[in-house]
Amino acid sequence: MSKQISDEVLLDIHRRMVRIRIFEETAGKLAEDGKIPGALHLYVGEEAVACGVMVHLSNKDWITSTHRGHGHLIAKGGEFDRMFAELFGRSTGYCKGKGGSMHVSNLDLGMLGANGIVGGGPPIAVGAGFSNKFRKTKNVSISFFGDGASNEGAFHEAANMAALYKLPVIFVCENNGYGEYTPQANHQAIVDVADRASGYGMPGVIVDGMDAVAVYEAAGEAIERARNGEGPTLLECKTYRYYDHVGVRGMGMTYRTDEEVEYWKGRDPIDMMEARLAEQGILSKKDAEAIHEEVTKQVQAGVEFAESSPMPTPESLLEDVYA
Amino acid sequence: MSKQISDEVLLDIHRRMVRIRIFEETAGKLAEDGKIPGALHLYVGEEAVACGVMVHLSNKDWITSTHRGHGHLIAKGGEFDRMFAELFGRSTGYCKGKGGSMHVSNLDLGMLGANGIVGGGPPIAVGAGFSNKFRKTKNVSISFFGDGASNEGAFHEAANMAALYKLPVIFVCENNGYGEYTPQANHQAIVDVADRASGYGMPGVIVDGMDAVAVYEAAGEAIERARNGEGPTLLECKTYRYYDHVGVRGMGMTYRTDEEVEYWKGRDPIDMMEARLAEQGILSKKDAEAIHEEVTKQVQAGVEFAESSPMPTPESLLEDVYA
Amino acid sequence: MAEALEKPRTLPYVSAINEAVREVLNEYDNSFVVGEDVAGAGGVYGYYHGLLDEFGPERMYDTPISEEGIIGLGVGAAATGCRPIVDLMFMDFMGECMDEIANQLAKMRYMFGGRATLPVTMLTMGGAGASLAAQHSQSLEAWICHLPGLKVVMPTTPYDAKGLIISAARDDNPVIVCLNKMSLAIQGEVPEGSYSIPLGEANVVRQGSNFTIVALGRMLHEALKAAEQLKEFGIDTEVIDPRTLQPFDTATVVNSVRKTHRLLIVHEAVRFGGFGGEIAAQIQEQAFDYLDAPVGRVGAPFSPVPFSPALEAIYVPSADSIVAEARKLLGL
Amino acid sequence: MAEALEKPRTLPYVSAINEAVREVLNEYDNSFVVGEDVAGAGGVYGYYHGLLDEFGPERMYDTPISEEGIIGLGVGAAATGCRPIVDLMFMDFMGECMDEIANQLAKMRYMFGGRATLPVTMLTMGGAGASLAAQHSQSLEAWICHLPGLKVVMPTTPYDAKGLIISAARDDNPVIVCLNKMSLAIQGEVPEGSYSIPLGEANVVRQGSNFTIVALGRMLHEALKAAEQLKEFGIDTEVIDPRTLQPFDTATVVNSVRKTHRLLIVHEAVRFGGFGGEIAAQIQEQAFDYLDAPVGRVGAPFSPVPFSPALEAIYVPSADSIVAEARKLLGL
Ligand SMILES: Cc1ncc(C[n+]2csc(CCOP(=O)(O)OP(=O)(O)O)c2C)c(N)n1
Ligand SMILES: Cc1ncc(C[n+]2csc(CCOP(=O)(O)OP(=O)(O)O)c2C)c(N)n1
Ligand SMILES: [Mg+2]
Ligand SMILES: [Mg+2]
Repeated sequence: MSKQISDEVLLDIHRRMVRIRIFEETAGKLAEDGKIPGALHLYVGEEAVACGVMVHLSNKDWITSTHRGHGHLIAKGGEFDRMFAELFGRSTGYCKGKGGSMHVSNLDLGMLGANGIVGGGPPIAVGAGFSNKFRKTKNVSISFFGDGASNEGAFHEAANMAALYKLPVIFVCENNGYGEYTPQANHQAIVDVADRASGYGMPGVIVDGMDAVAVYEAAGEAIERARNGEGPTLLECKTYRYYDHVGVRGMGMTYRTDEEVEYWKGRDPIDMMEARLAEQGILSKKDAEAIHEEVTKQVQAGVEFAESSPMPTPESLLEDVYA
Repeated sequence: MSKQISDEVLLDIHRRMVRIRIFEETAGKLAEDGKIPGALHLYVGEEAVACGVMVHLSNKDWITSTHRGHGHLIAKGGEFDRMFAELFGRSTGYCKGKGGSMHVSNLDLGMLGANGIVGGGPPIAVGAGFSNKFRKTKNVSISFFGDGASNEGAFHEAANMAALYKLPVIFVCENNGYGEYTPQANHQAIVDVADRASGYGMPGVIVDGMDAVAVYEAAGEAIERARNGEGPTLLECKTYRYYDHVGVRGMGMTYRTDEEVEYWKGRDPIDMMEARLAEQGILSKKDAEAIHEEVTKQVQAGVEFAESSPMPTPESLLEDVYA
Repeated sequence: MAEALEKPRTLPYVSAINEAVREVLNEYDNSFVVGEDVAGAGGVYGYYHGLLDEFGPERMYDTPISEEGIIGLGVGAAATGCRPIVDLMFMDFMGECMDEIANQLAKMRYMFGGRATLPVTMLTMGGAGASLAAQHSQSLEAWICHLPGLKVVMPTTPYDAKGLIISAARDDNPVIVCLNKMSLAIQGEVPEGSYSIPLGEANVVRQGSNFTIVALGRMLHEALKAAEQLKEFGIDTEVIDPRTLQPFDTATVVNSVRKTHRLLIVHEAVRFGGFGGEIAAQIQEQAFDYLDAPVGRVGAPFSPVPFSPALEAIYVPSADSIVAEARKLLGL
Repeated sequence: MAEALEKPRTLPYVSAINEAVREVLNEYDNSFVVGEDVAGAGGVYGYYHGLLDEFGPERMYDTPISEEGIIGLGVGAAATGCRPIVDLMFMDFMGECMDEIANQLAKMRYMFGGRATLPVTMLTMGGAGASLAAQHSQSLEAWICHLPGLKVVMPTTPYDAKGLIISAARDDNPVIVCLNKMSLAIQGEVPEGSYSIPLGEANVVRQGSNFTIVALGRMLHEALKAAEQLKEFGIDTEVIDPRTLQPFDTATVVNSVRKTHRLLIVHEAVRFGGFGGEIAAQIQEQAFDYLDAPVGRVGAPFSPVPFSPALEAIYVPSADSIVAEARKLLGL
């Protein structure tokens, strides 16, 4: 399978994952230190999903994200400086400080925003897919959403419309087993969200969301189908978040066991990728460390940029309401 | 199959269907004559669905209905006089004239109302089912809804919750092939709405909605499962409405062919039931005619009651807003 | 506006809507219409009649009954380069898609720091009077006027319907067009071709010297009748149609009140919590010293819309109820 | 109320909510709580803490993220003999379930000619100040106050939170309880046991002679601070907490204005189209001859709620902005 994947792509996926991981770990610490206001939903543990998908896309392919959106933006090419600035509420942020963590976005990168509304993304992704088809581009749109979001009516309506119009949309379910503190078994009577696909007339595919290569391959097929006018796919990635629903606390949470956390950490997407890369002789342990260090520096530079950036001016409050 | 069904039940189903048919034909004429204000959505052609289901229920079993709700109320025991009075907007109507055709209801009969909102019913039926389970009754609730309604987010959320809590709810999809003027193929990429059931973790059953006995049997199983605590079922009944989406005009409609209408009329649920009853020696043609005549008289009496009933008083306008 | 107003003909409101949508589809290649039964059926009230034939299925789309999906499609398509017209059959159905309207459509530009543009035109229809009962007769403009990021217009005549829809579509912001089902047959002069009506400017429909009525939507016609009746009492009524509710043209109303010293606001929506409260609050604030009487409001009483024609007739404000309230205000 | 008010203790608002729900579950066997993360997690802000242990899974239900389903469940359960408490985590999410709120819950009784009773209590939380940005910080009470069939309360103190929730639950009508996220830690005296606060009666929290402030929700506390600051200017401020917005206790405000001749309304919601407009319109109508200045309004400016603390701090009304507006009104 993975034989056809070029070294370049594998390294690209790996670097994107590392970028997310270090950004998120750093953001978590900054939040614990009270430096980032509001709610922070960390993506740590789920990096393989964003990166395995995103490496297929250009800036003209659109994505919609969730409340847990930093990873999606980074994988789509987001820069640390402007992201941290946004998280810090500075005027240099991607949204001039008006959006914050739950609304980071960058339309130039094809990223239609994190979204504070669970289920907010799928209908918008359908709109972007509709737009792609209408404008006769070969571009796709991807809707990332959670297992919890799959119970929102908005997901249902979006999925049905995408299938009806055969839109170039991929619904990527990041099934991390929980919606906030509620385990999947307490929010739906099914185990595989992918089972919902046939009810819309689209294929449903399940993939190991900790294995970036598996995600890459499954996403590639779905995206190819979409680009060829064959319509949408529901791609379910089984994954896990290491930290709490919001904020950092990782172990010792009452709604899930430490054993469960440990199990998933044992299948860490970056570790698994690095093992593979080492095994295939593509990236040595040392080279990997160098990448981590390089990225760490970039993240630090991003934080410094944000911290030294000005707060938005009072006048900007009433700007950007209307075009 | 039908051998186990008693003559009584068959006759009961038949009579309910005739009651609906004659009520609806009469209401249609009255609407054409300008005697019934507002919008009238006729159920003619779909009688087997309401009656095959409803004959299983007591007044303590709840149903939610749709904009096309007269048939459901009649099958649940609604009286012509108070129904016509409601359609005429008279104070003697089931809703004192405040609801009209789109909101006819009778809680004493377990009928939680027609509903002007497509998809309005399923969440309410889930509430009634929840209530039955919570109060430890053996009663069920039934949500009737259309193929068009199956695309509303509300249906999705309701179905998921019913399955999750294993509620005694049956989702009866009256698939008449159209949502207003839009054929099913233009509103969803699937042929069988029942295909959606597995996505919630409940059984999906397809039945000939023109065959009251088939509906009776399938509904009976689903209701039995529900009463036994085995959870919800999605029961799709393939059926057809003879008249226009709203109002009467039947043939010569641009969005469907006369051949299609004729095909379904050739499978008329009442004709088929009467043929069966005659064949089985349960009801002769003549006896059937007598029933039609008797019901016609009852319908006429209902109309007279309504026409001679007073309009609501101006004071009543502000009554019933609050308890 | 620079456009020549050509060949006015007498047309019903419903045809003016139709012409407006046709003009928009001609003007913008990236414009299309999505909604329930808008294509094949031409709209349940017929205002898209003929457009499928004229523009083909690539511009006119029937949708599933999925209001959240429909508005969301508009949001996503607009943010990525289209200029969609989305149809919400009845304004009462905003309940199904209020998240997409309030949390996505209205806020996306601001949340993204001004880096998204959402030229969405949403057509929807409100109003009582057709015996359609509580869920198909509401006037819920108060909900959307409270939402920064949206514009809201309410056309009262065929001329306004065409011009305001074209203006809405040309605007780079989301604009919700609140149509009225009882106005569909109203006749009026409508120029051929394309023209626009500036958003945010009220229309002084009738000049008067000692009493002002601000009337929203269909109530304009009742207000004009009431103005005639009030002549009997020596009252010379100025009647203002705001045309746009958001942004609201307060200045025109203030100027009128400075002259007339009395104001009555009329809308079909439930009086309590309706948009009239905002107008009244603004005018008493900005023209306090000019007011010889409190600002009055006529609106629907505090109940859902009743089905029975006997009740609906007294529920919906009319020229008579406007006159009655005016007389109270004027002490006549 | 006949109930003895026993053993007041100092408790935070969040614990008062918790006690209220506990009392209701004890009082009504047919009552239960449904909502996202209300059971296992005890609510995302902890106000259901411990109730799952105390009452068990037959009374406390976690739901899927399905707001329309949740409210619909409440409607159906209430119409068939239960007395549900439904939790809508953030008021901003009314967009997801506005149909169930507006078209089903509020109207079912009326549409059915009075033959359904819907004793639903809906708890939801609004308000800005926590850097939660545009979709988690709104105050949207204006939407629901415009809907005949609903009652709406807005508790400002721990005492009120407990009493109003109990009253809401005892009422046979749907009552929406608008809680405030920035008030959760506010301390106040709360009696043990069960007590209620009559719906529809305002609370004159501070007596004053020459200026009246009506303050909604959390703004009460800012208004009380503003009243202290205004003393400097010789202003003796009366502060009224309406407690219930629907039905609104106009009489108490009118009586106050007859005495003070000046009124300022304060709410956190966007000023334009907010509930303050309704209050202003009513008071200028009913106390026109007593007003020495226009009725003033303080509310949020016309933008979505910004994320950045720097912007949010100036977005949300405060004692200072209240004083500034009061001075304008009073010409000081
Ligand atoms: C409409 C809506 N309902 C509820 C919430 C509160 N909420 C935020 S995240 C979340 C859980 C989402 O679960 P899932 O979709 O599985 O995503 P995950 O957090 O697991 O990535 C909830 C309930 C919300 N933001 N929006
Ligand atoms: C929320 C909502 N959207 C749209 C409508 C308008 N409408 C009324 S009936 C109908 C078609 C319903 O189709 P289906 O569910 O198949 O029921 P049928 O009429 O075929 O019985 C539509 C779109 C509505 N009443 N409510
Ligand atoms: Mg999840
Ligand atoms: Mg149908």
